[in-house]
Amino acid sequence: MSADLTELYQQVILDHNKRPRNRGRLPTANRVAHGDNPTCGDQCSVYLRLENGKIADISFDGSGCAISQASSSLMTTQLKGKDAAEAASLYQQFHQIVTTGEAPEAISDLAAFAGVHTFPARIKCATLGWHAALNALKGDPIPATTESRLD
Amino acid sequence: MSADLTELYQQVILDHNKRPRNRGRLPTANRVAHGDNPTCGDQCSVYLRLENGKIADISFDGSGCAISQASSSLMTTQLKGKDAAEAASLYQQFHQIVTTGEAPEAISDLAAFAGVHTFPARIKCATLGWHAALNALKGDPIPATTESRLD
Amino acid sequence: MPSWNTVRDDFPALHQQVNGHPLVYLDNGATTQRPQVVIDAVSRFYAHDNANVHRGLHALSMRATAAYEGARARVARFINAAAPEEIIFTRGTTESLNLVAASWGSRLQPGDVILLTEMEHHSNLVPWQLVAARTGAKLRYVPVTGDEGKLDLSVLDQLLTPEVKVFAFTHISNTLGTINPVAELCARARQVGAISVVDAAQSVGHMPVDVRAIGCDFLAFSGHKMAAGTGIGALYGRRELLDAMPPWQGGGGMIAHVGFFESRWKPSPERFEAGTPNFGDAVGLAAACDYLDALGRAQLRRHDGELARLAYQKLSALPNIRLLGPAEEERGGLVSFALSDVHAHDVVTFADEDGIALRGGHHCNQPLMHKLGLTGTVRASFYLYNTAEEIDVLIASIRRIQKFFG
Amino acid sequence: MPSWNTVRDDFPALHQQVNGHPLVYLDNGATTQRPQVVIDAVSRFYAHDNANVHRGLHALSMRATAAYEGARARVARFINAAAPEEIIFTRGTTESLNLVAASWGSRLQPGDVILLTEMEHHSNLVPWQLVAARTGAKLRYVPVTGDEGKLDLSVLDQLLTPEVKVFAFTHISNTLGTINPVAELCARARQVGAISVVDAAQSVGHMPVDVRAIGCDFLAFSGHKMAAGTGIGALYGRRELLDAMPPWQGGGGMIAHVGFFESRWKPSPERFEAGTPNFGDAVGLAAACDYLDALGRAQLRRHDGELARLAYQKLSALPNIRLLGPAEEERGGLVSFALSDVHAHDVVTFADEDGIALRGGHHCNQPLMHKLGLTGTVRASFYLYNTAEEIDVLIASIRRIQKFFG
Ligand SMILES: Cc1ncc(COP(=O)(O)O)c(C=O)c1O
Ligand SMILES: Cc1ncc(COP(=O)(O)O)c(C=O)c1O
Repeated sequence: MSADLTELYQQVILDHNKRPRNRGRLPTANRVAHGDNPTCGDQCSVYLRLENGKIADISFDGSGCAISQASSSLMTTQLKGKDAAEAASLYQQFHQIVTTGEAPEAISDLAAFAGVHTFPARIKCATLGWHAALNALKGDPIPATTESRLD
Repeated sequence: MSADLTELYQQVILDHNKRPRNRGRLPTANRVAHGDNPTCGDQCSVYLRLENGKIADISFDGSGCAISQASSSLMTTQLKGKDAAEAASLYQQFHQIVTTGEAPEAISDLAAFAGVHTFPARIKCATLGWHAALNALKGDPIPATTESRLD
Repeated sequence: MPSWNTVRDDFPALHQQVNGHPLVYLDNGATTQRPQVVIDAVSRFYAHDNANVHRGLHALSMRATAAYEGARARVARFINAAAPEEIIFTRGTTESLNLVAASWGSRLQPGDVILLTEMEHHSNLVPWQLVAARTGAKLRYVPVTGDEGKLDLSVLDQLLTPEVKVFAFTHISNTLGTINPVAELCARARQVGAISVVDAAQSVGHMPVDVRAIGCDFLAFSGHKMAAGTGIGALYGRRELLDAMPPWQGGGGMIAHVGFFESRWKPSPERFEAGTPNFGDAVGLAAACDYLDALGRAQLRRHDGELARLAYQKLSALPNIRLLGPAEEERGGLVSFALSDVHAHDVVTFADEDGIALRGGHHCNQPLMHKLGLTGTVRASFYLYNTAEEIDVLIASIRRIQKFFG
Repeated sequence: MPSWNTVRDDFPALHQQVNGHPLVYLDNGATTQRPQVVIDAVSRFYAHDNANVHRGLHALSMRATAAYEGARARVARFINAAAPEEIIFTRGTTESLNLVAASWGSRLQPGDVILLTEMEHHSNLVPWQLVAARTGAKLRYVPVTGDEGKLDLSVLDQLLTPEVKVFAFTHISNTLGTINPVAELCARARQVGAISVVDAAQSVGHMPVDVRAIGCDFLAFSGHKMAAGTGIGALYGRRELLDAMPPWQGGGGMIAHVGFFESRWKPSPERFEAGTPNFGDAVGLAAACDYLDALGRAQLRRHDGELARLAYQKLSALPNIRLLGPAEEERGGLVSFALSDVHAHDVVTFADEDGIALRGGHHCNQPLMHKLGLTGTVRASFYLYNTAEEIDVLIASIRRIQKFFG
């Protein structure tokens, strides 16, 4: 297996893909958003409970490749407790990681997605769940789509 | 001037182009048809007086290149006195001349158009007046067009 | 003159390494590769005969017109149309189908029914949705039986009622590999007075296709799926239908007369070819027809079919795999499958590491996927240059993928 | 890197004899020739990177997608669009204009007015007639002053009333050579709340064109009139207008979701690119942009303009000739004329004997011809590879023709 591919499918990613965290419909959710990737048919729904402007609880559901499943799963673990501004800033960092391969210092497990940047067609997979989460935070009822041509 | 071109613009043709016979609107006409060549905008109207199934008189009008003008002019001189069947048969011969360059024996001035066959794009010019005349004979009010893809 | 023994030499794109492995191109359902003779035919045309067609009387324009109209006659012959005038050049299958839906479809009325099948490609589905929304006609679907991917013809009688004005269906499903009984379907359409529209994107370059034997009213296909370039394709239509249809696009070349406030149209095919046509790639399409006929389309059909059967059989032996499409002998040159533990995209990315080009996703068959409870499949689709050895490379790669994710 | 000194060497089609004479290609208004670098760019793409775009995750498909989207970005830069998303690839100017007329135009209503000019090409006229017939909108025309071929802007105030919803006009007239004040016309359209549509078929490959400086809402052009292949062109549209427009053609690649009975669309540009696009020729179009920019479009404009002035001046000295278009300095790279004793077709056939490629006829401007009392003209249209010597060859040929028919 090539170095690039090993870098793409890191152990963290394979682990989150096999045993996704916070998967399923959150019964107490007060916000929800759906995302889809029309190119491949992948779908992701993100459910949140917002309390005092912070994400008190979060889950995701849907279907997609290992990258999108693992990314959504890992995302839920990172977003719990954050407010909208923190979530947006975390997404900025994540977006930088998947598009450039450069991880800011002291960043968590998200750095596992650095390998995505050598597979540009997979960036949309990695960001699908994040788009849905940010839309859910905005209370935006429109389906998120990674077909915005901007990731 | 090349042999092909001299052959195309024979003296007969130049003469008919310069001094067209039977040109203008025939006041006594009881049949008329218009033809156009959409590709170049050329137009031809043919006026006939049919008497007892024969062309008692004929004229043409319109605008077009030397080939189409001369062809219409010469045609009027050939069709006078003919009935529909004779006209159709004459057109068959003319069509053969302009498409193959082979003139049946004992054919009149029409053979002057043999040079057209080396200029396939000009076949439509040579047949424009004929189409109008045949349509006028049919009493067909629809404009003749040489854009039928069949000449 | 191409020969089956040296056929791979004809295709320059096949001779490259991808990720350190020889390219195994199994994405022919999306687009085929072009042989050098086709690439050269277009280059040579541009280097020698290039000029605009139809409206020109100078030497180059006459040569270009002869080449373009010659290509039309060649394509007509390729599918046994009655006359070159029955061939309208388009960008491809999608534009061909949009043309029929928009132009012929403009006569549809509320109460009329458009009958499609559940296995249609989005390109033979969305244009009809658009015309249905405009005219008030309704859509109806012939069901697909399930994973084995046959049309359920037992209910055709109920569906093909006199309200049906159009019956549009694919010849070969690009996802299932099913070959539909198109001649029978056209005959059934005729019985109720409906026109038949055949999406031949996956068949024309892969097998003998004879529009008069099929008895269809319209048939659509793409050059790029039959060894020619992109940007060219054709709509076959029966002459009397075409001549009775209103124009779709307006512009230069399709008019008999233009006034400021009214215009008249030329007959078919010009009526439907507004603007400068893609004569460069039409020349390439004619070269592709020559190339495929020299190999022989019956042999081509045999070749693709055998590879598909071989692939189906070897894939069936793998664990945790779900195969779509007919299990028996007769199938188009492709196989489509889903692994239960690995998503289609991960399969495609891993296979690419082994130099294998596959396609993963819904293959523009979203509603069918949804019906089958899938979001996508992996598809391996074959063409004349693929080999049995390449299927072994594919199987070995899938085994490694299953192991990695297992 | 092309250079003006050796520019003719770049175009293989120029180096041939026609009827025993060196080809003098003066039919660039119909289509230009392609430089070898453009021909090669397409051939090389097919030989190395060919695969279907967008939906693929394998190496070739990713390369093809990068090439296609790179071409879009290159074309956007060529006309200074704000973003690549504002470029929709089409077959050419005609399809671009049909797209605007059909999609944006679907919102027109009885009482609305479409304002055109009397010098429009059929491709910027018939699509509006078709949409007017469908929607009940009315057509209105800005008059042309006469043989000198200017728009009569003195009546624009009367014509450009609040009922006008669309003002569509050509940048450079393909028959008159007139260069219209497009920025001013766009500003005037904006004042009454009309959208502006610029037919840039004759300008984009011949001079610097900046859509933001012009201030247009839509702009249409063809690759084959700017040194690229046939089958490719573009529609520029302002993003917010495009995203508010309904789709025109339906099919693969333009959908966000497809169900059996309803679908949702992607945003622009995908919404308007149903089916496999002509990615091969898009790559060629990008190469043509590179080629033209390396020469410099301001120099190109100067070159074509100087040839046109020279030709106009020398033709004016001939007897029995009627010249169309503006007499002063500023004109596009073409001249159009009628000899009083020789029909345009006879001129073209005779000139062809001297190896000269001209065009004779109505140039898809029938209503204008009719207004001017002409059935056709002869047109000599220039491009970057034409020379002053070629104009002398043309003049000598016309003299011989006049003598023969005199
Ligand atoms: C001014 C103008 N508009 C539109 C067109 C149509 O362009 P195309 O035939 O490439 O669609 C042309 C070319 O013939 C033209 O000169
Ligand atoms: C069955 C079928 N129909 C239609 C199409 C659309 O063809 P194109 O994209 O060339 O217009 C395809 C190819 O994707 C197909 O496989």
